[in-house]
Amino acid sequence: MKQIIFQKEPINIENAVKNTGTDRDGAVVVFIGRARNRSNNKDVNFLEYEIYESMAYKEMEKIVNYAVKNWSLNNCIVIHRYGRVNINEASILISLSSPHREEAYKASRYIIDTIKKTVPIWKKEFYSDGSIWITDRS
Amino acid sequence: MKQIIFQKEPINIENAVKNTGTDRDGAVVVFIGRARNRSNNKDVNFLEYEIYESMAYKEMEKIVNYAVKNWSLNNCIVIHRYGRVNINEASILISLSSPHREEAYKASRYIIDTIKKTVPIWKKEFYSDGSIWITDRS
Amino acid sequence: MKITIKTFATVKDLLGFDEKEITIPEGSRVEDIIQKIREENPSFNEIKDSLLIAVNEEYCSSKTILNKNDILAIFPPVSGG
Amino acid sequence: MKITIKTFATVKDLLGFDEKEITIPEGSRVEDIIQKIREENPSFNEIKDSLLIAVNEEYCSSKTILNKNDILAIFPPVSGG
Repeated sequence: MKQIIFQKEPINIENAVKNTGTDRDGAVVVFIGRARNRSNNKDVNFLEYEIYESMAYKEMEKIVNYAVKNWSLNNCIVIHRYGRVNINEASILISLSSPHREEAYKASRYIIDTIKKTVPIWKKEFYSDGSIWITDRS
Repeated sequence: MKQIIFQKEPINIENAVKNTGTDRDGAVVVFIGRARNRSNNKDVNFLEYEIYESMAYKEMEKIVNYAVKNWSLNNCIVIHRYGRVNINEASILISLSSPHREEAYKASRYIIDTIKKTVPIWKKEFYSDGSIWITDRS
Repeated sequence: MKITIKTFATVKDLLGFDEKEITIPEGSRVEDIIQKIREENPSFNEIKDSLLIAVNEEYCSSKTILNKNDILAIFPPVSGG
Repeated sequence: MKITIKTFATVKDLLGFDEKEITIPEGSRVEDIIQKIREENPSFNEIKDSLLIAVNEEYCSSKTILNKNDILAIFPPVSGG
């Protein structure tokens, strides 16, 4: 089962995790990217994500398809938010399962690292004194 | 926040994940080890874990303390079950958070790999025609 | 022939539009359009980051030749996740 | 002097007890006790895996000298997770 979702609403983490893992799977790895309150040595008030959705979907599909095939994933759910994301909220969730943990970790890491390189989504950090588009890949 | 729990009861995954991540954390990584239905080319009916609990706690503490310090974890929850674990149930959950994902992934991987080497817990697989103690580390 | 330009993030902020139809000569390459935009929008040169280009939702190089009705997207390095 | 032996998994199955108090000479090393167990329980040699040893809940080598009231745990390689 593969699922790619872009949404404005907060991510239902419990639901996604609950739906990951088949009876052939020994390992589930979940990555949650969260909006944190410090960045570039400043207090961050909230984030905003802009997305080129139709293209983002295509790029995400390439990433997920590669990971599913390469690391024998039985489930792979990726949810990315756009619009405003508050501190402590998840901006992205990757929940996947595989028979063995080696594959699950590798796939999870590959997916998040590649999303940050190729999927057309941009983050803007809002501080008390302004905002800035983030263009590094940290 | 560090938490090490050994329990007979099924793991409340949602609860553990919900309690992971502070407002300084950009990354949560969750590893869930699950009982799968195939092993050693046989159908597995269920698992049983035996634990040397007092010593397991000490060994687990060493692992968690090292990970928390080495990879700047703000939260680290490890829950391991003992007794009977049915197929599709989680035998272990590691839920942790860190400001950056690099650290979170490394810590998660270190914890599960080291648990499988040093924490005195043993897995027995039950098949339709008998059972066997597992002594490899796959 | 007509193509559509889409912009995102810093590029959108500097150019002041997120989507625009323009008419270009047949055989134009992506780099020709970028060059034209630079001339018409001096502020565009403020962008220090290397730009990314997609035509019809696929990444491509600045040498790509554009066709009628293409959607040319111009944006800074992505930063999702 | 008295010590307690604890066993787990395959070791427990073969020896048939999970905890037992035994009396040993002062100055005994872990390897001496293991040797004695092997003599008294020929089936013990069926265990192909290398054994792990803990004294008072800390891993130690077979050369460790035991003290009064020590808890000596003998078990196969662990397989949790």
